Amino acid sequence: MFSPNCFTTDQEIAWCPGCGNFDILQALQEALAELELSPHRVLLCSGIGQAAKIPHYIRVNGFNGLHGRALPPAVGARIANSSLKVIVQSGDGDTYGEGGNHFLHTIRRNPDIAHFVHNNQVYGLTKGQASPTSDLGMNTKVQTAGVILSPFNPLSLALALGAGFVARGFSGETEHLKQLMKAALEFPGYALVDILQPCISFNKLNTFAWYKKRVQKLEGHDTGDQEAAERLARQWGDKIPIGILYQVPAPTFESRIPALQGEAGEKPLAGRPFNPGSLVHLQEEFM
Amino acid sequence: MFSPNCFTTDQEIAWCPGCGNFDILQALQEALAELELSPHRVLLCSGIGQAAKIPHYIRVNGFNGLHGRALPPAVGARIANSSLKVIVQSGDGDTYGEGGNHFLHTIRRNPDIAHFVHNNQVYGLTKGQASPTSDLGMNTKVQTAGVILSPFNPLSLALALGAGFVARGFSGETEHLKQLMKAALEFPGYALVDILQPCISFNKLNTFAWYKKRVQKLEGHDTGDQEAAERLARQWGDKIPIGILYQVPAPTFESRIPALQGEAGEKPLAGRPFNPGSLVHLQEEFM
Amino acid sequence: MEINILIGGAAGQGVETIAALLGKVMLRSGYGLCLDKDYMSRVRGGHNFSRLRIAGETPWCATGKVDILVSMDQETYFIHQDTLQEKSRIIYDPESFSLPQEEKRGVPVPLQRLAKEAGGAVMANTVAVGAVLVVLGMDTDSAEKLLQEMFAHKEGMVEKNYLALKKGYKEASHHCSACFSMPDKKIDEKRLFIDGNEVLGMSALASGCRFLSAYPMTPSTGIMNYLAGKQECGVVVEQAEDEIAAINMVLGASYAGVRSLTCTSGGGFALMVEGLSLAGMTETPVVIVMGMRPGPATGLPTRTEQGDLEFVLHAGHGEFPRAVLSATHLEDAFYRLNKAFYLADKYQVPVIFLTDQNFADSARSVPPFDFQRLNYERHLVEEKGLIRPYQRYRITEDGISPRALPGQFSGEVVLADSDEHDEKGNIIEDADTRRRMVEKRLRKQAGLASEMEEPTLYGHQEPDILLMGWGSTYGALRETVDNLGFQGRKAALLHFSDLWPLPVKAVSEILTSVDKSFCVENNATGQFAALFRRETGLEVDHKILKYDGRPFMPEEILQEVQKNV
Amino acid sequence: MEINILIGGAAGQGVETIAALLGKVMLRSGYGLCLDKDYMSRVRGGHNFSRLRIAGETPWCATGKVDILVSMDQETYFIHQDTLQEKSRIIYDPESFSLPQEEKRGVPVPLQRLAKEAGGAVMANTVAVGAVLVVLGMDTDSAEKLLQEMFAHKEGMVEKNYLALKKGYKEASHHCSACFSMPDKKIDEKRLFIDGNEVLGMSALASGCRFLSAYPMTPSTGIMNYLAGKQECGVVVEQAEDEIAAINMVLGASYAGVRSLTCTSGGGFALMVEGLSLAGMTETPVVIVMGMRPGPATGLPTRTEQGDLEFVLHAGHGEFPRAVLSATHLEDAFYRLNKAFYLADKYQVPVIFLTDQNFADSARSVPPFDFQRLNYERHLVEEKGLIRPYQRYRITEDGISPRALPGQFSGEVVLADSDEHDEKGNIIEDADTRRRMVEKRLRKQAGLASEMEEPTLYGHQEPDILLMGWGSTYGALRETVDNLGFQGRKAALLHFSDLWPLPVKAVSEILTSVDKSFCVENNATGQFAALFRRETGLEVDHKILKYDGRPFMPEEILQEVQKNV
Ligand SMILES: Cc1ncc(C[n+]2csc(CCOP(=O)(O)OP(=O)(O)O)c2C)c(N)n1
Ligand SMILES: Cc1ncc(C[n+]2csc(CCOP(=O)(O)OP(=O)(O)O)c2C)c(N)n1
Ligand code: SF4
Ligand code: SF4
Ligand SMILES: [Mg+2]
Ligand SMILES: [Mg+2]
Repeated sequence: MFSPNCFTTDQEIAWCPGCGNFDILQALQEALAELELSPHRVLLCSGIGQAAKIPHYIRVNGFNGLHGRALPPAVGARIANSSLKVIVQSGDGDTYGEGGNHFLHTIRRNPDIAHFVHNNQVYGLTKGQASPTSDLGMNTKVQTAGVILSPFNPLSLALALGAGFVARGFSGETEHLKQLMKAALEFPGYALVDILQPCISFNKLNTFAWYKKRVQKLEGHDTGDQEAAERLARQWGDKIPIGILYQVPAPTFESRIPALQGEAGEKPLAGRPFNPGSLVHLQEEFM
Repeated sequence: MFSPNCFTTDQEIAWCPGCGNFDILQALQEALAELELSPHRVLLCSGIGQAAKIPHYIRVNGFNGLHGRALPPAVGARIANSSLKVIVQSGDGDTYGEGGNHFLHTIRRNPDIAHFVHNNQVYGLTKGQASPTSDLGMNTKVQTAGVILSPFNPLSLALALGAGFVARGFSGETEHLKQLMKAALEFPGYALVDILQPCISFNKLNTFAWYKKRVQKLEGHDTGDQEAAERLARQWGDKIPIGILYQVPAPTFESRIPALQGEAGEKPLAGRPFNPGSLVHLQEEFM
Repeated sequence: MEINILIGGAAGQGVETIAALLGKVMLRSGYGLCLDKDYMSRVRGGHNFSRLRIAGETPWCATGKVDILVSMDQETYFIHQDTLQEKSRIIYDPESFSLPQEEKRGVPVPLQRLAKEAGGAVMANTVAVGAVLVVLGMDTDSAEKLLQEMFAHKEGMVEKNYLALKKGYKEASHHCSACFSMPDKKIDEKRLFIDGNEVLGMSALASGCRFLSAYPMTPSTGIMNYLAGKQECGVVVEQAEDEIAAINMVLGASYAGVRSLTCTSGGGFALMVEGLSLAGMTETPVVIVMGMRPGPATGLPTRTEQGDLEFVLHAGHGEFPRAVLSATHLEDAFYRLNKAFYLADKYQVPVIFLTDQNFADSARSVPPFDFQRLNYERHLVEEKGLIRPYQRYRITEDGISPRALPGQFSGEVVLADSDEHDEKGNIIEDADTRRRMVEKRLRKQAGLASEMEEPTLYGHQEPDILLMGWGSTYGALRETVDNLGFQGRKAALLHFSDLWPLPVKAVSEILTSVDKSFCVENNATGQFAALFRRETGLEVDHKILKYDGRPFMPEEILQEVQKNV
Repeated sequence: MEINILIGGAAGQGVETIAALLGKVMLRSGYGLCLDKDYMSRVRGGHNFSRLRIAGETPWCATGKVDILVSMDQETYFIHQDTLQEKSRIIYDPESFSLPQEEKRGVPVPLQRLAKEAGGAVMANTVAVGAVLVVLGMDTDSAEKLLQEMFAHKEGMVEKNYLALKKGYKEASHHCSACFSMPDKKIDEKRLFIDGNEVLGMSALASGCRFLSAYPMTPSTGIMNYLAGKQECGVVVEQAEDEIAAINMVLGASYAGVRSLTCTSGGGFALMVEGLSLAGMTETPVVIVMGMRPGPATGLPTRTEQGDLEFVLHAGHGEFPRAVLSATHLEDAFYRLNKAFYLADKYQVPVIFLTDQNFADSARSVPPFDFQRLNYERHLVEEKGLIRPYQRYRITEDGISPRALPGQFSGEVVLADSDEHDEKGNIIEDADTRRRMVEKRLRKQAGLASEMEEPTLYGHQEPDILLMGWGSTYGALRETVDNLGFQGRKAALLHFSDLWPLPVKAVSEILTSVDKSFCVENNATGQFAALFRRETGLEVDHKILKYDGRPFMPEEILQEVQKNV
């Protein structure tokens, strides 16, 4: 009944042939199918960039908003309709650059959102400027003397902020990535999967081969050990761990919002009946 | 010759009597005097809030900009005139809330800026809403059911981002605070001092007494040990460490900008002579 | 016959508490009243004041003259002495400061000492209320009842406050008892004593708004406070990390199906501008309450101005339809904010609701609102109206596409897109689709225009003098027209609540037949006059502009009009 | 006599490389030329094209008809076949696709294979250039010299490219040699072949701009790229984390003393709006290049529109003076961006410089610029003019306060403040200072107005038909007026470069004397016409509006004019 085909669209895909984004799209379609999620019950929010075009290539509800602003609409949508399975997907520039502040504060909220970042360590759509995750020294048309800002480490940051689910994937390990996505989708609360994704057009440093040689699937790691997770998060270079670094649930944002609890809480906010006349009593305190 | 009086102004101070901001102001005036910095060689950038009024109360150059935007003008000013000693000072809401993205990326840049955050764990000027650092459960007019977002830990974050100087002070320990400020001012690169500051009007939870009972001056801590620093940064509760958690210099932003190096680099960008005629050769590549 | 009371002091001295207490006493005693606030951007110290105007009918706005000055510190006396009349009285604490010797109007009441005697210094405010009541020749019954209600849950506080009230009453009676006679009461029914922000909060709630995300900013924070206090009514209030998050959260919630609101002031609105454009492109309903204060930048954070009209009219990159409504007076604002939600939902556009500090912080006694008049139509596609496959941006004659919610229909997905898109919401690049989509969106502007309310002429129906205004100046302008009328002038007011698309019929017709027209605005450049000219080619004869951060007083406008006729 | 070449293909197929190579060959051969680009928001695939127009004198803009179509894929042929004339030729790779049988204009050149034979598939572009040259009857000397310069530092590449060029030349010569005759050369002196972004980058650098902070955004990224490549000239380019940081960094740098610039497009500008207001309040000079593209929201990221005029005119909360200039054609833009810096420094205001994708990405052959004409006065206080104690916001007759830099004078500090402030820069709350500061700032608007350049009438000096326009439509409008002239019509153009404060003298005088006036704009609502009416009360007879993301072609405007006269 549920197959990845349920999630395909008729859109021509505008990514470069060979781009890592294709694998991520496929992993997502498979993950959704395996979790038996109906397209109309899933919402995918994205920003602007190559990665952020993804809502056009997968048949689920989509809110393709502004550059850097993928997270806030997703949080709003969760409040409005907590029966939607909400995914946020965008690029590294979008998420950690323009959208850095939302990244920080969404983690603090802990809404039930699966967050998949296509981290190609470069601005793809705008043709190759450094992103916050670009390696030191990388040359671009703007960073002509090489990147001088120290790379942003999303995993360390998420851990420092107390995120409950922190993982890293690689687009070239599609099966493994699919499992990460499924775990993130099933995790109750904010779940970050930072996905290493080769950009064949602009990132000549961190290529498919570069990643392939370095990524190492985590094995035997205790996902409840925060300090171990922090150490793994810092690993970057010859060996780059992929897998779930940390996974410890905590009460979600939604579970702490008064209006979403109790009897009324069983119906999503968006679907509750309403009649202005029921609130006439509001006037009493002013009399 | 240099006394804290060199730094006083004729402005009436608009803070509430008893506010922790007074102590921070005093510590700063003393620190500047002891470092023998002339007022006209110092630039203080701030945002908007109670803390951010400080440029009006101290006689140095001041750029009192927008809420949340204290850091970027400071970075711009450092580029324009690297002979200025640049200080950034603002509230916790300003710095970690509205200004969160600049906090992240300024740390990545590592400009030579001393950053003093007046962390009263509340929005003072707008009358008592929760700030990013407010403790869980704190009740306010907006957070009527108590704060539900997990508190933002500026020290952990700065460490995760690779900041070279990370410290915590307490306004009630003025002498100690002054020493922290001096160390930050002398540190080559970005130096964060998060300063616990009682807000007597709106923060009834984290009062002077509350802080006083908990703060503990660091002793015998190795400021070169990042993991130890991270552990200390996470301490919050019965005991709250104050002092320098981490101090390891790295090349500054300014030292990596081509136009600021070499012979020309000896003169600040702002002071260099210029004549449009000298650039006629720019046209050649288009011929 | 009216009474004007000004209560002044440093921030933290309880100015607002006294004003609120007195206001409620007057309300319950059947008087009409209005209250405005003047305060600094600080929490303690400085100089703040509240003005209470009491009359038989509810007055429309504050005026400049003062009958009773409650002077909580010496500065208050010096700042406001010019507003005093011969018969005015000054209530002050002689143990805190003294009045100049030649000042004979003083009513010394040792507020602090009496409060302490009654049980605590905090009750100095209650002492002052007692003093005011006796000076006005009123009894303390209504005040006692109020104190009872307020402090019922606080052990022993009712009694202590009674005592403080009585002490103030008694002490002041030695100096001046019933020095004023109260106006005749003309009001029988129940009234609300409520300020602008509270009216907007209540209207939002009663309009079915279930989500507010905002970042605190004067003068709109009161709306957030109001709604946050009403979460048991099923509204979610989320303080955002910044205004960008606020508008984007709200758009996400609206897309997913709830009526949503954000509120801010100029600086915060500036940060929402990109999101506004996103609302325009994705055709997501949203209401933004924009409380103006003097700019540019941080400006005067706690004061008033109408300086952002042109900003909100043109804010956002690209071209898209929007509506701009404004808050004129409390009764109107209650229904008009509901209209904002209605327009947003029906036309799937952003609606900006302009207020300012003057409106937000001013309270008046008003009759109860008619909640049944409020609209709660969501204009969503119903099962039977659904054309499959569902197209979020179907091109229609009126430009309004069928709006379904994500998850609403099995088998159908809803795609909102910030790029130019086709009817399904998918990115396009071709010229033809682009053109058709621009036209589709802009066609909604005509629909919006048809919903705009023409201003009705207040005052003389064949006027020589025409005043024009918009937003919170309504009260001051209305009183000016009344005053001109008393002077035998044929004067009238056209006051605009709906600002965009600008309803120009009424004004275009009348403008040519009047002798002198005046556009009155709380800004320095005459923004409404400029808009009016852009839309009609017509120019007003005079602009009366005020831009010092303070609201207009009717007497100021009157003077300017008289200079020019 | 002119030649129009269209090179089309998927993104990544080298369309731009071919166009650039051919352009430079034409330039050096003494022809006048212009080039524009049409591309999609993607890196590979889709359909992009460049149009090269070659004539004796430098043409003003692209036109719709095509003489030589270089068709890098089949789609290109199908999309553009309607633009072909009877005598047109189509260069294509027969081993990649074939033309329809009835198509007789093909010039098959196996680009890929020949390139590989020459040493590598990347050189397919060079093969195509060779083919075009022979079709035009030109020799390869100039192209060879160019390849020599381009590849001198790459071992062996010069020779390989020579070979590729020759192969293309020879192969095409079998089908069509000198099928066209080139225009008469009329240009003797050296010219630059440069596009809008490059002109702006060069102008900024030559204006003494030493700091750019920006966040990448089409169509302005080219300016950042240009300046980033020139850091050895002593300019600092910092990619900001977001546009808010960009504008605020730039303000800090400007405050501290360097001429500073930021560049962006609508969505990024939206995020800078609060900073714009801060520049207004702190009176910090800043130039913002705002490259328009079709909105709202993300819109059509790589296409063109003039949809943000009203947005930039009114952006920012509160009221403050600003100037808005626009880029009309390359020569003008070089000096006008310098004027923007001059105005910003002299009046201590933000200056917005409007461009659009059409301007940014279009290149023409233009005479060298006169760098000596550029202004580099900083308008700072000198030691001898300094009044102590220094007051940053001293109230002056023209509203311009003395500007000193932090650190400039021993013993003096400089305080910039976003709150309303006194002359020293300290926060105030009183009405009087507020009023005086508002007036001080707004007085600068008069000074700015006196600096605005009236548009000069191009075409017939006593016209019946008046065209009005602004910004990048200059070329298309100028050609339209020429064409109307050829047809014996008395037509003229008033084209605005300086937009705000709007210089209305010239147009107000002439408008009443013409039969028909047209306002031509690349937007859907006629924003300039609205501004014009707001400022003058006058209305144009017709608006010619285009809003499909593409620039005007002269023939389109001509047609619309003819319909209405
Ligand atoms: C406010 C704003 N600023 C800038 C842009 C231009 N822009 C579009 S995508 C992008 C960067 C994309 O990089 P990333 O998020 O890493 O995505 P990728 O293309 O690499 O997948 C930028 C800067 C924009 N659309 N909006
Ligand atoms: C863009 C913008 N949003 C909101 C505000 C209103 N505002 C002024 S100060 C402030 C919060 C201050 O809190 P904090 O930074 O912690 O400083 P404190 O007053 O506690 O020292 C806010 C929300 C503003 N000035 N600008
Ligand atoms: S530019 Fe890079 S990220 Fe974008 S589609 Fe091409 S390969 Fe992928
Ligand atoms: S409100 Fe709080 S932070 Fe502000 S001045 Fe008063 S005590 Fe200090
Ligand atoms: Mg990327
Ligand atoms: Mg604070």
